[in-house]
Amino acid sequence: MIDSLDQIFVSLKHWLVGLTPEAWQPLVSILVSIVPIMALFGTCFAATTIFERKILGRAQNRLGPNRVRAFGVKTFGLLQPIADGIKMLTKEDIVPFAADKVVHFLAPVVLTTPAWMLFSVIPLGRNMAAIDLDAGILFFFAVGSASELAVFMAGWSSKNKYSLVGSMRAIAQMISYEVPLVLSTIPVLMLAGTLSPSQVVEAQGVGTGFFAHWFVFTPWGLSGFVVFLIAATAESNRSPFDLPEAESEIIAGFLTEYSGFKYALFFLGEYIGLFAVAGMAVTLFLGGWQAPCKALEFIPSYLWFFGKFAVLIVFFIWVRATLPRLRLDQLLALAWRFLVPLALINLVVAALWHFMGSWQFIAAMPVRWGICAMLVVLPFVWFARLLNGGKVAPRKYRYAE
Amino acid sequence: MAERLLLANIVMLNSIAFYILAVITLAGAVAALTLRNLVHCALCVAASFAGIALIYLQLDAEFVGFAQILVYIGAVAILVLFTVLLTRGTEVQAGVAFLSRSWPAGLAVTALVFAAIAAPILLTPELHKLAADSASAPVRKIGEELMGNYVLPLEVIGLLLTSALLGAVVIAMQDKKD
Amino acid sequence: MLPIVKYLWLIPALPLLAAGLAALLKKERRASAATLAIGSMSISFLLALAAFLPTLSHGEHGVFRECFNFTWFEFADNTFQSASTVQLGWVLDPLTAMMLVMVTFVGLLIFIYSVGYMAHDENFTRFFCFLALFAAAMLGIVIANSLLLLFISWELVGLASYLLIGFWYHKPSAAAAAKKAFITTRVGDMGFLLGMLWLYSKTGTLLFYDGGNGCLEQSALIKLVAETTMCGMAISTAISILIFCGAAGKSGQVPLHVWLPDAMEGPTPVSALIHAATMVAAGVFLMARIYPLLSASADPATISTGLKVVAWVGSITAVFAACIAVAQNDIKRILAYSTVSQLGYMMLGLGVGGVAVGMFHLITHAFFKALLFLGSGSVIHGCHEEQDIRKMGGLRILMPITFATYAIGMLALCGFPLLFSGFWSKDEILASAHHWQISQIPFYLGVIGAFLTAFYMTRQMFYVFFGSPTVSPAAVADTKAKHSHNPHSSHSHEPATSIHESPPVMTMPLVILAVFAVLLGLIGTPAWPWFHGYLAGHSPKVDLGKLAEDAGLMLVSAVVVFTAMGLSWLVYSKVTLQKSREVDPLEKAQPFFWRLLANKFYIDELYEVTIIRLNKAFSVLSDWLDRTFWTGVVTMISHLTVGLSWLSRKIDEDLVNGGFDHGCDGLRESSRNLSKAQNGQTQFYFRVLGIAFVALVLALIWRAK
Amino acid sequence: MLGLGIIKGLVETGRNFVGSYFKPERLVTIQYPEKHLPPVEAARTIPFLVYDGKDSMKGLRCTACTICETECPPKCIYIVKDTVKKPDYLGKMQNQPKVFDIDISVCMGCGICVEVCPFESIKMDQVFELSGSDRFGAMLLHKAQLVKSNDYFGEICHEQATQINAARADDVRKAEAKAKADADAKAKAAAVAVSNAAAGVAAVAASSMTATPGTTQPDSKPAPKAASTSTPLPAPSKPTVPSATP
Amino acid sequence: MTPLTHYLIFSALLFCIGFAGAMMRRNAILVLIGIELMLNAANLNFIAFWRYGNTEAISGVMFTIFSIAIAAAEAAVGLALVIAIYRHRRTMQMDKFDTLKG
Repeated sequence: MIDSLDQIFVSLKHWLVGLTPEAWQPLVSILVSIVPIMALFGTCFAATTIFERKILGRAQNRLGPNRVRAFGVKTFGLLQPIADGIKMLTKEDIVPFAADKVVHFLAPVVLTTPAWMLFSVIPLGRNMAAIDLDAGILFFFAVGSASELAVFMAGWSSKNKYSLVGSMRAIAQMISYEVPLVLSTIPVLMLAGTLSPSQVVEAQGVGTGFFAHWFVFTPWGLSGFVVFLIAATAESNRSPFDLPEAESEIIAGFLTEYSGFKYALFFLGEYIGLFAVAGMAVTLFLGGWQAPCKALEFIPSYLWFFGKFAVLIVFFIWVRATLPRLRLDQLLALAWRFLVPLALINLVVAALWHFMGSWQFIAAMPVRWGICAMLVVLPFVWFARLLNGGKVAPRKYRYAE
Repeated sequence: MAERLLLANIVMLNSIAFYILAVITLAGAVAALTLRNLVHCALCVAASFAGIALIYLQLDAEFVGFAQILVYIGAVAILVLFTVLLTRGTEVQAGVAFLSRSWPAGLAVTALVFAAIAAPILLTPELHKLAADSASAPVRKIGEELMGNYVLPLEVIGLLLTSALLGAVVIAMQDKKD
Repeated sequence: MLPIVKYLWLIPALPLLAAGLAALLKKERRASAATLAIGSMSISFLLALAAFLPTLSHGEHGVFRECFNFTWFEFADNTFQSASTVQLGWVLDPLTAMMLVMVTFVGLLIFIYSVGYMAHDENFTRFFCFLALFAAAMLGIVIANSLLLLFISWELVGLASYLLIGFWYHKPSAAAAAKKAFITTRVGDMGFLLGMLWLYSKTGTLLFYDGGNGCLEQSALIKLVAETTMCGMAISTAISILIFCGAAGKSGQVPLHVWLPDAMEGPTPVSALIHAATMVAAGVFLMARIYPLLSASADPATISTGLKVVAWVGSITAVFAACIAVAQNDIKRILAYSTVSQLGYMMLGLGVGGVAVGMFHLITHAFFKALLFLGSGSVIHGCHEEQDIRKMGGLRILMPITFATYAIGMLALCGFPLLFSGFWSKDEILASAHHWQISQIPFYLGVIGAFLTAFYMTRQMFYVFFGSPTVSPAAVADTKAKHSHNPHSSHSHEPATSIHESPPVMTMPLVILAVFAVLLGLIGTPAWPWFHGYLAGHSPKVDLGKLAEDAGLMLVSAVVVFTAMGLSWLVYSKVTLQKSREVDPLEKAQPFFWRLLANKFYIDELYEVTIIRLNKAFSVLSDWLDRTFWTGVVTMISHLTVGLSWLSRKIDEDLVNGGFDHGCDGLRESSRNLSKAQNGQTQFYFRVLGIAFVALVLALIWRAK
Repeated sequence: MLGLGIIKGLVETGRNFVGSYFKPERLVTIQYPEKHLPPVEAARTIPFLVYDGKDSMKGLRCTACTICETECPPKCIYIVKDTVKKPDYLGKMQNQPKVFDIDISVCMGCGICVEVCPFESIKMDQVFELSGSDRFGAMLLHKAQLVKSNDYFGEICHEQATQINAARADDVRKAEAKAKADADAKAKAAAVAVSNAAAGVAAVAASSMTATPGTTQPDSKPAPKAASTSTPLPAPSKPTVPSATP
Repeated sequence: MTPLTHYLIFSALLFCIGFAGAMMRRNAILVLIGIELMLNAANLNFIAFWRYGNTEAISGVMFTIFSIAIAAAEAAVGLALVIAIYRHRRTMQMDKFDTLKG
């Protein structure tokens, strides 16, 4: 019973594919995977836009959008995405006179398409990856890097200095943060011994008894997770790393000359990218669709996945509500002088952890934990101190206080 | 019967995909080397690289395909774009020939070279063979080979990349005297 | 083997490390340098104590002795079967342990004292670097189980001494003194080196103790004693006399004593550490270390010539230096001659009474002489670098702690009966000399020396501490208060106006040293000669009767001391109360002798007219030879060479070059033609590449056909 | 240590998030179309023209002097003088605008027109819901749309209005006193010659003086009447130029 | 379905396009792009031969992987050189770079 509930979508797909003539089954199978994913995450996108605004508002003691009515019925603003969508789609599409029209048109497409493709390798539940690629994680990062090109196209084709500066910032940021992003996943791949996302998830279900064996519950996993989250935030150009779109400095960066539907596409692409990265974080560190312990396995796997996913998204929103934007030099210093060294050290820690796993003596477990935790925490503290540098004196207030 | 049909279907789709991709790739390459605006050239070459990556996938070489995307689109194309911007290559100078003076000679040599490559290919009957039905180069196997047979080349490549990185930085760094 | 023996090398290594680190420090990091030096010295002191404890128990063979040896390097020399290696090592025995404790303890106190004394010096950091280097080298001497290691450390000690004497190298006198010390000791070290080489060539080892194979052990000694050299001397004796040259140089024995008084140009802690307590005693220690060699003789009943030489040189030095000390006016110079004299005593004791007698005086002397030097440093510091005792006076009121401790040191040096350590050690030397079979003259010389010692020390006390200060104590207290507010402003040259007691960091070591100067005598009284037992490896018993045996001699020495002090009091107590202190009363009485003494028996001048003049004459001769004879030879050879070169050039230019030039022209022409292909156009190269490729393909196809 | 500040910040925003559901007083948002913030006296949006009394055209203080038109930085004011004059509150005949337009899509709300107006006739408004569906016409306000009564000004800027009214009342009183003194002097002079006729003129003049500050004393009945009646009358005497308001 | 010859011809075409670009364009960046295309054509040959040969032996794939890595290094150094040259000569024209002519 539990199993069938767990596998209900898989069975549904098989049933649907079975209905079609055999010659067409490969195509249908692909379609049947793609359409639900697009529908689901499209909805997620819509929901996130409104909930993000709601949460941001509440976190700043405001109300957030609450006025959209449907046929005279109050909806507490829940229909805001629809209203926004209608507004976006009906707006005039303005292309600057000097713009490189073709590239200007292609940029949002090039941004959005790879973003959607990212979902194809993320296992959304037991047996629920659209394609179970052998090198899925490589695919994820390879396709993810294509967005840089799109950002460049958008910024350059607009023929606007703010756009160009924004896109250059974005590319510098993405390239810089791709390094810690990939480096932080390598310990996971090392210890799981695979590049396939579904096998990574399975590796985290091994020995699930009382306590979850997710990678985040190990010293190196926690460190990797933190680095991954920070780098992911930067990769998706979200606050506090939203320099490429810094409204107060460069208007809206590479989005400056976009309006209407193309703007919406960019918006969509960014959110979809965020979802994909969050899904990857869940897969790599938070055990994917695995339940934390045996007793909770009656809840279907996809619910677990989306639960963790939602928590991460809320966390991203929460961070956005909290932190102010970084300066460009701080941004790059954080990547190269903090995250990259930490990620590199983390590699060593993971290797140590692996080899200490074969220790047999009595206190092996605490010793293993202690050494690894120390090796994670000490560099963290040290690099943090180096990063702060102490060059800036504490701010003094002349009148306040 | 149905199975054979299915297989034929997939194979046919596969081979159609190849021709489409080949056309895209060649078009991208030609465009990259004929357009005047360097940014367009770089974007076209990126498209061409993407086409080659897809052909790798079509040839069941997953890992290489993804590596191609990661390296060529994620790194080389961006690098080219940056270089174009840093060298003000976007400013298309009117009146300056974009082909070198001796381009007819180049064209002739190219034709000769193509003939020299294509003729042996077409004249060798052994090459007119078809592929096995399926093939795969699993990541684990590639990894084992990299850490086994090819460990020395891997180390050398690592050194090469490191020195290339440092060298590139040193070469491109602004001279202090200026 | 005890772990402490294995890690004995840490004791010198720590100060060496500290010296290295301090050398890397910036000038401003004064606190770090002092911390490094003092910290390393404290740890060394603790380690020395740890090494000292096991030596208190005796081994089966009497003396506790463990050594750790290792091969430094090997060389393929087949002359000696066993001599193809050079071994180094360290040894832990009572001698080492006792010296370790003494050196580290006195050194530590002096380091602490230096913090105060050198507080205003610009090169504070460098000073501590040198001090630590010196301590490391000295400790190296002490632990060495190899004459070679000892020699290396010995030379390092000499280097450190040179650096420290010349610490204020901007003073020409200091630079000259440093040079003098270095060169003079080098003369002695030449003998040391020769002796060492001779020893090595004879025994094939330089290890002292090596489980029966060492050069101080029975097998080697028998071999050395058996052979004789010129004048019928045993080789062991000849070697030990050569080594004694080195010891005499380091320990300032006549006639190589001249550098030691001049070495007082260095900072006072240096004088106390190096030129009173440790380095100069290293000569005595060396003699004690090679005592088996020194005393070895074919017939065990007779006393070896080496011992006789040591005893005679020691006794002569004792009196000689004491005489000079009487007529000196520089506070540190008096102490320096006193040191020379006391070192003579040690040598005398070693020669007539054995290791324990000499070493006991060495230990007690180290403490009270360090005390005296530090006290004098305190006086000098308080009087603003004034060193002339005639310009001082009445300091007992102004510097009470310094006065008290100085008095203790002075009484110990004089050998004031019963209470002070100097009495016991000196008395023992005199007793041994009295019982010496060869001659009674060293004994009488020793008694005269004791008399003179008491005399000049009392004189010094009167000059420095008694009498009236030039200003009233109240006024001094007033300026003292001012001074404490502003320590840097008081660089005036009026010593009496701002004389002050030294800071606690300086007086504290004085007090500690004073305590030891009093108490240390108790470990070596005739009634309970623990010290001798410790060195010899047996437990002594308390026997008050022994005291009575030597009572007569003690009485004699006590009478001598009291007489000398009384005489001195008679002469100087009145004088110091007068204002006209410029002319010494003794000088008035005996101007000729006084001048002789004040000019140190004209030894320096003697050297000037003999050795140095000889040296100069040789230099002139060499110069003349160089300019005339050798130059002629060289000129002739060069003319020959020029002629040959001319010939060679002719052949080269006319014969070889002609053909070569022609070949080169042809080559250049062809290269110029070929280089036209390299036109710098990359794309041209591409084209050539393409054509070459096509050609290659065609060739392949053609071959395949 | 890096990260503690971030966690503190997260806790703060988290508390805001939860707290805003339980303590409505935390919320700073006003549900705008339904509720408004209480007006602030110093607020300003666009200018309007002040008139006294009931009739907006007759009580208009503006004398079409065009100082504001010249001074306006974005040049959004357009004035055409009327050929017909009308009396001001002191009864003196003044010009009046025939056309007075302000293009509020150009106006930047600087308030310079208010500063330079010698007649206290142009003031800054506080209305801000100015949107219109017409891109061009709706934003060009004509004289009829611009006029607002002095009572309205008193409502939005009570303090300032009271001061101005007091000053103007003072002016009136001074003018009355002057007129009276003049009248007395004339009466004395005329007492020798004609005494009867002068008394009548002085009475009329006095009644016209008291009429003008009618807005501040709405209970004074004769004000509008006197104003209306006094219009055709010539100025009885030279009653000093209305003392220049600061 | 698709014979190996097609891949080879395709790769030859790609190689020749790259070669022609490298030979005929004046801009140094485009010369580099042409070289990259030639490298890619060679890589494609490796993969094609692997796929049409013994797929168990994956040396073709390995060679391609190494080749891609080398191409990345080459691009980095080449473009850095281009930037350095541009900084000194203020031009990207290949035929102006003839300082080393014989």
